[in-house]
Amino acid sequence: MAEITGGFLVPHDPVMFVAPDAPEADKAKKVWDAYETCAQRLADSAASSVIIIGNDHYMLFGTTCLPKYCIATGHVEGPLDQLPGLKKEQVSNHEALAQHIAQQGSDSGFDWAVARSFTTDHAFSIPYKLIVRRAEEISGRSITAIPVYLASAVDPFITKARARQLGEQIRAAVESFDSDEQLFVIGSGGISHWVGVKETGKVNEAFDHQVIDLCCNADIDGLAAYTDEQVLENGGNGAMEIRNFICAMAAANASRGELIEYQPVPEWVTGLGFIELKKG
Amino acid sequence: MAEITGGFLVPHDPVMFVAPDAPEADKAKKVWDAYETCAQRLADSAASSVIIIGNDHYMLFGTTCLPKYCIATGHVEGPLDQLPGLKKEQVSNHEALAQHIAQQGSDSGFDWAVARSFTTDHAFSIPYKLIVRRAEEISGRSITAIPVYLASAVDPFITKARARQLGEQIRAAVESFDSDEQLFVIGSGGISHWVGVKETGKVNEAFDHQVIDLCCNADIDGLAAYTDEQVLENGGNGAMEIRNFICAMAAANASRGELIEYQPVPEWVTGLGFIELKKG
Amino acid sequence: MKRDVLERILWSLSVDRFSKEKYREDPQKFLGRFPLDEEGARMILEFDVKAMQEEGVNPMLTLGYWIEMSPDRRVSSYNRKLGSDSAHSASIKG
Amino acid sequence: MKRDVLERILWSLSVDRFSKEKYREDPQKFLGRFPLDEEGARMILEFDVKAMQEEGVNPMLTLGYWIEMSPDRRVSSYNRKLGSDSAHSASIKG
Ligand SMILES: [Fe+3]
Ligand SMILES: [Fe+3]
Repeated sequence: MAEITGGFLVPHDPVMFVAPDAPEADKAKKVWDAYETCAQRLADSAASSVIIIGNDHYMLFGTTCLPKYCIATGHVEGPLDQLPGLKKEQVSNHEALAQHIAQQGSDSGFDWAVARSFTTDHAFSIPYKLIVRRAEEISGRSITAIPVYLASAVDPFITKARARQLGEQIRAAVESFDSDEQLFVIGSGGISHWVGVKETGKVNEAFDHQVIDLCCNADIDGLAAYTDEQVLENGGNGAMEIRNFICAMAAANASRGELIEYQPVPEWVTGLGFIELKKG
Repeated sequence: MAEITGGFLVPHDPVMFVAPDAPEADKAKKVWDAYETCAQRLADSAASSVIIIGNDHYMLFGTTCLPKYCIATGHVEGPLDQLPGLKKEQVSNHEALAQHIAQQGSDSGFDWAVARSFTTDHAFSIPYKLIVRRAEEISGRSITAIPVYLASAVDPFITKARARQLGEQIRAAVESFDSDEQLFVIGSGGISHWVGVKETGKVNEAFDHQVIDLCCNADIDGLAAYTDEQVLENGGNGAMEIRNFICAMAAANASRGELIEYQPVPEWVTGLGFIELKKG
Repeated sequence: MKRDVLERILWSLSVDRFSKEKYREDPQKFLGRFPLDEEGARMILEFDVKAMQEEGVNPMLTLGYWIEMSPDRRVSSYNRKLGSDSAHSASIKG
Repeated sequence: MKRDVLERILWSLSVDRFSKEKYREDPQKFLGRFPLDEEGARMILEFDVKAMQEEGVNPMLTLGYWIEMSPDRRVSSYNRKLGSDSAHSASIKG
């Protein structure tokens, strides 16, 4: 069986790329360094593939078909929304495992929408570049990456309870995959941020710390207990992305999380939290 | 509660519109008349809305997101693939019920992809025009229509077992909808036809009669017992659309079907079967 | 329904190049093919992102539309249009 | 993977007007933005629908591509290209 042996919860903040010098240098450096820490830890692990759980921002999927969750099972490139320092590139997917996750889902009541040829957005591509590609550089080994997209920013949203079940299904599928590969999972998003609304630029440190504590305690129940109204009120529409955290935590089945870094950065309109998911 | 009180299984053969005069006149007339019979029976019923279960033909959904099943919950127009006599028009959807079906599905393990603004293809629009719109004309009353699309022509296909469960979920959702409306359901597709492959033009009457018998006996188990290989071999890639029949039959919970018409029409590259789903 | 159609139009104008071209050529004609009332058309034509959000349109779309299609394109102007006093602004969808 | 990319290209060329325009302007350049080997590119450029189907490409796409983009566009020619002896032909996707 293959196994998910670790993972991270990290942000995917495009403003870092567009306005790298907006915050004070020390703060900015801590955030970039946090990605580097994740990359180093991935490089130090034996993982040969990473499942990145992100969400569309009403760009990849349109009003003619909004999936609750979608997995890329074939060709992958991205991001569609290129940024300075984040250009479109071909992505090395783990097609066999992705197809197995979709198939095992279909057999167990999880009706994955499937992307046979997919273009990612920054939700996948930021952690892919800063963690996966960087870990490849550091370690000199190849690491594939599977894009998973949840409906966390466009309604009808996936429920938090279903995001958790989906994470459990991903784990079961990985463990029934005929290989001895080790995997990491990355929950991409959050924490508090307000996108495209008049509160933009607000960061709610108290909410962010609540979320971080729940993640570090591996308290999925606690995360799932937030109502959407509470999340919207306290964390903004961007914080609906805690669904991605929940799914990744359930997939990793971590017993705890370790805070790598937290920086509230209004200049980057986001409370940026980095957590490593630890097993055992 | 609302209730599904009847329904039909009918083909959606675009060649009828493109080459109406290709078959001999008598045969062609029988087919057009069969649609008229359906329209008349719908008009004679008390149904105020119809759920049409069709499938994409790799036109509406692309390689970047192939849903297992999708429901249009808002604005609807179509078809995208206009034909002589089948021009694009606005469709009057039953938005409240469609949203309820999606929501009730989400609550019970059916993760509907949702089309907030949808363009149909001929799988919806042929029965919509020839049955629903025509029944409006005959009866003078308004009849709304909800598009449901299954993955019956593009792999990864929905399984026949899941198509049945989905039909049961549609029925449960209708019955938990707070209204006294009556509905019809239409399974759109089949029977034997080979599309875009070198066998095009072949019609397998023996297979078609098998399918018709199973439908008339309300034998969903029998339909679901076909392997995909058997369907492809005996009914062609177009016959994979019996999934739409299965879903509609499960939604209608009919105790039997009544054959309205069957015509094997090589000139229209299809074995065309018309069945009314009867309750009680 | 109004929200749905507004979202479809904004989405098309954010990601579909053919739609963008057609809109730039003749906005009224482009909008004419959607079932949109006068007020809805006005919101699009005048980039009234505030009114669209009040109609329920997803803020990711109003922001994307502004950045892609508005004459100004600056997020600071977008924020002003929304009535925001934010000093900071996501320059793209977060 | 080859099948996936072929399907994406055929789908784009069947339904996306911008892609159609770009392909007509410069097919090689259009195809160059996909990770497609020489043989895959040849299949597209020569409308080799038979080879694409042998690669696993969905027949709905090969047919749609032929009708939208081939110089000939007739389904009778499509059938011949497939090696079919059918007298009858779906003129569009059934
Ligand atoms: Fe985001
Ligand atoms: Fe069909």
